Amino acid sequence: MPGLEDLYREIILDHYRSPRNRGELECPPAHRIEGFNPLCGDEIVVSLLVEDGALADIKIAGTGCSISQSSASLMSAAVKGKSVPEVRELIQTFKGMMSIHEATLPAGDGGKSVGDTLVEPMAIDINAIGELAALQGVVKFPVRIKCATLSWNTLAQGLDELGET
Amino acid sequence: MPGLEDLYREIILDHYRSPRNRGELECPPAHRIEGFNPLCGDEIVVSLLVEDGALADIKIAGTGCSISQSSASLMSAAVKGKSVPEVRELIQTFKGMMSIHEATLPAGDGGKSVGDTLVEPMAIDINAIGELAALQGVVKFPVRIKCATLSWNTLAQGLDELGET
Amino acid sequence: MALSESTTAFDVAAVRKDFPLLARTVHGKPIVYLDSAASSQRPRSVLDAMRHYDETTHANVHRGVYTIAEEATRLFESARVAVGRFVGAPDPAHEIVFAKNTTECLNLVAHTWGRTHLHPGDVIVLTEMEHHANIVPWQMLAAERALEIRWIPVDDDGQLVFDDLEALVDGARLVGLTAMSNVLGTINPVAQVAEAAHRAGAVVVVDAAQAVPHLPTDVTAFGADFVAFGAHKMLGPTGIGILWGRREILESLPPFLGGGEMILDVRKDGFTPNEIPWRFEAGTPPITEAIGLEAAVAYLEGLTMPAVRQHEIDLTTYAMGLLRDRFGTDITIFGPPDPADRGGVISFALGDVHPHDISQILDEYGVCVRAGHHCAKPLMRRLGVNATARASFGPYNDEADVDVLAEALQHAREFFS
Amino acid sequence: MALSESTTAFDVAAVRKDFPLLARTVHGKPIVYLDSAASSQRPRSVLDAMRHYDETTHANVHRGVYTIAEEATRLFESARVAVGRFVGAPDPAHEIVFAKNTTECLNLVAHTWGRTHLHPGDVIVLTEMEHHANIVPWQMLAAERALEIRWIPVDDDGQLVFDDLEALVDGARLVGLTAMSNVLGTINPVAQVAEAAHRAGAVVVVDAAQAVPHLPTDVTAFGADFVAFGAHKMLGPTGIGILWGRREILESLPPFLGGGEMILDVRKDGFTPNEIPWRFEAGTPPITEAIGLEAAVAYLEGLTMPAVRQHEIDLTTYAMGLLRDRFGTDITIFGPPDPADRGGVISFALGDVHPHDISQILDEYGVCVRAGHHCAKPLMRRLGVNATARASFGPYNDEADVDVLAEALQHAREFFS
Ligand SMILES: Cc1ncc(COP(=O)(O)O)c(C=O)c1O
Ligand SMILES: Cc1ncc(COP(=O)(O)O)c(C=O)c1O
Repeated sequence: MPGLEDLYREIILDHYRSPRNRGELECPPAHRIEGFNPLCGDEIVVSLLVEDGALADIKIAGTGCSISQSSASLMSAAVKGKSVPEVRELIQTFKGMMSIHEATLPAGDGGKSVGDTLVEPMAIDINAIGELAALQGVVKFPVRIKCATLSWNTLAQGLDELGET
Repeated sequence: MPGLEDLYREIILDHYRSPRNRGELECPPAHRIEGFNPLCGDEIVVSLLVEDGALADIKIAGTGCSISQSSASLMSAAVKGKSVPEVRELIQTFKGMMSIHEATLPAGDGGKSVGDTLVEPMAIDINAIGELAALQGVVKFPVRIKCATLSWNTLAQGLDELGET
Repeated sequence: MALSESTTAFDVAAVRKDFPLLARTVHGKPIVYLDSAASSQRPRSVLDAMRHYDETTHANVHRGVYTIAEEATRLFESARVAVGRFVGAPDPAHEIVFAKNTTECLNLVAHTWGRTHLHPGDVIVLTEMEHHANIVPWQMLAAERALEIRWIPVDDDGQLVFDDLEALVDGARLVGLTAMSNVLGTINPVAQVAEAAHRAGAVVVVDAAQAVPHLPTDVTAFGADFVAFGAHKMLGPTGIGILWGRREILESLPPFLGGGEMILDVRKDGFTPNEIPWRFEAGTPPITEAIGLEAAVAYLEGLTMPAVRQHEIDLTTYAMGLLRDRFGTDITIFGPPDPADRGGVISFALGDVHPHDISQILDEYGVCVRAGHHCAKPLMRRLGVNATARASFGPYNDEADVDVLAEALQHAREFFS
Repeated sequence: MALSESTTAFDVAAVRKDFPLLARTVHGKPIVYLDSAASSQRPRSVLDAMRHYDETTHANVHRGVYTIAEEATRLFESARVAVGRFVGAPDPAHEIVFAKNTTECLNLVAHTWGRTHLHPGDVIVLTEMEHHANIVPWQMLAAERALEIRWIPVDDDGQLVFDDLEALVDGARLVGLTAMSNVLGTINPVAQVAEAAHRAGAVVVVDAAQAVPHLPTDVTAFGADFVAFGAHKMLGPTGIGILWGRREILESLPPFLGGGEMILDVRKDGFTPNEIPWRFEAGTPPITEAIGLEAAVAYLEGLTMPAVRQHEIDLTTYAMGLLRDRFGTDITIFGPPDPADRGGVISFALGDVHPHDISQILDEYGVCVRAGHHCAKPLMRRLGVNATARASFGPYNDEADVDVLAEALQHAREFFS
């Protein structure tokens, strides 16, 4: 049975206590998008400023649990300044890491495979994600996956709305 | 446990095989009313001719099981020629005999009392009902009560529609 | 008449032992349960799975962080995937919606798809052999929206008449049909109808309440858009029905009932609906029932559906032969003459003994058959009867059951002659 | 802290033995189940009653002539009467409608009464503390019919504000309120609201999902027109909800869903609806679940509801005292300060630890509490939070459970400080 230390890594608690890129950007020129976690009532607000095909700035507002807040903070640090295709790729990678069941988990868990062999996270290049790797343990707590992916899904939706691919 | 002989008395089988007052009356002057038993799909058609406050004529059409057919036949013989108040009283008496649960039995049985002491039929004057007493045993077969009361309810509805009280 | 072992593709005697209810006696006689088309009995494994869940795991699903809530959620969602796979759903986690019974599933389609897409003058096509569950929701909508309902007729052999199919579906927005008749046993060529319907631009709603328990069923092979069925006829519990819907269509639909679970957010001025399939599941779902359903699916998979099907063909063949031998022209068996064209359902008339009376006499012999309109009154009118008596089979029925049925029928005929 | 026997009006230790799930361990610790407001556990007598039915009696109800079908029907209808009597229904055989959960019951009222009586511009009054189940059905109808929704506000003590009640209900057609808040525990003066609503000519819909399991409940004393609740929060099974409706009103309503059971006749050109209560019950109902519900009612009647209520007051008093002693200003307990004004539900905030994280840590100690919006987002916004942690009690909880909760909360606070 996974222990709490798998979930609450030190780096996660650090980003939770001292979140990076907090706040909102002025809209316009920035784009503002909200995300909800129906499970716990958390709301996240992501402000994006895309300039010349790159994510020139990003800010995070809203409230949430340690996992959703630290994931958002880690995300903001990871994507800020990157080109849109790079950001898209990182989103894919991150969601791959959280995957297996995420798609079926608006508020729960989708398959009988959690807890047996199929639960192994997708093979991902751990070096490519840096600090984000700290969130890997979340996948062992299926109910919390939505917390970790909330900000990422919100970001992806924001890029969609902007027509940025 | 009640036996089949409680249900299928000889007089019932006789009225089933040779139903009295079969057919329909011309409408108008007669009034025609249909009844359904949702349980078994039976449909009954009662034609009534009320003249000077009395049931001058009655005919029964439709199809159904031995219980519903014989009950309708027995009813037609019992009410024909009677004054409307007398008919009303007989309907009450008959429904009392079938009662306890009939009200809750459009398609089943309404109370926990079937099978215990409460199931005793209402005290009725057995002499007042003549041959109809043969239907008494039906109350031991709760699902069949609706069969027995179908024609009676239909008759009562017909009188209601005619405004005869 | 002796049991002929060779006619069964699996060990009926062993199957029977799995069903506790079959140990019951009625009027001192062993029960002969021939009403599985109304509701089936459940094997011990289903009852055990539900009991085990209730004793060790129960919590409300989808919202709890704690261990048993997570376990309950996982088991509940696992049932969704299991039953979806069982009927060949391409994307079971998203395409399977749980409701309370088959009827509610069909109402769900009428409320969500129907209210979105059907407008005054639009045409719906149904068959004359539909169960009320696939008629009344459409009649209610037709009354509200001034729709026209057309009917695919049934011929004297209990088969759908397709001579004018193209004309019937022409201009239709929706075609609803049963995959297998609960009265006649008729197995309908769903794929053929679906193809014609789709060519005409209609969506196709299949009532598979009888098909799923008795025939290998594949929603993709049906080529349908919605397929509804229920647990309690497929060896599972009461209280849960299953709707499969094509993912793209489900995605496009508004919610059905409102409440918890089906929302992402509620504000005083409105709400945001949840993703599929939860969008259609308002309130606490039938959780223990989903666990029982998964166990029922596992049990049927253990038997294998082709074997279940073969067993029912064999038993139907035996029963039709025996009843015809015994009662000759005195018995009318409704529906297709060839057992291969029908599921394990035999509706019949015996002389002029009313089905209700037949069933009453049969009960004295422990034999449970249904008498009535079987919630298919338009079909009854087509057959020219108010009611039929109906014997229907589950995987636990054997030839000895049929023998007792024939004996008891003999007595019924004598009693009323 | 030791158990104080004197605070319980009945023998909690004996009650605990009746609930198999309480024998479970989580992370090596005995489970401390404090989420009964989401779904309660079930005593062995409920599970036994369902199992016994499934093993000896199961058949579809209402249509069968044979013995077990008649027995099943009798048991099913008996459950209707039993649960109706339990909540003081004057005419339980006619006034109790079974649905799949509380949510569906409220939707049923919106679809049948609402669609018949509400027209553009009409006003509905709800409270700010409603569960989504008593909000979203009305929002859906409001969107369809251009209705106005007004809100009875909640004060800082978690009580409804009645200063402007007359004005709020003036001109309203319907008033919906919860008898007991699932978040704050607040017990609302339903009779007072119902009286004002009736004076204004509105019908009154009471969400009693939390009240029925925890308080002696009498629909007549409520003076309401509809009262909805569900089995799975009152020691009964999932899959069945209960709606009480005033007989005259039910008689006047059209059907809800369409299908078998709710009709008297179906023709190709339309259908004739059945009598109440069956008119509102389309398809095979939750039969095993109704049997479980009757057993749950019997169990609660055995404990007696006043004793259940007293036990919860005692436990809430103990818990509020202990948590305040232990955490001082660091803990915020939402809702009425006096335990006598509330049911056994304690929503709280602990420092700035997110409820989700609290629940996660508590799980390590076997403690099950809910974290989230509890399907009451408008109330969450009123409280100025996204989520709360919530501990809620059943008759099987004792002071030892509260002690473990306090210990575990201590650890959570330390972990995140
Ligand atoms: C006050 C209240 N109303 C309604 C509901 C909905 O009950 P269900 O989910 O069983 O439909 C609940 C429980 O979640 C509740 O607490
Ligand atoms: C063909 C068919 N459709 C629908 C139903 C309705 O199923 P349920 O009563 O479980 O909703 C039945 C069973 O009664 C059926 O046989």
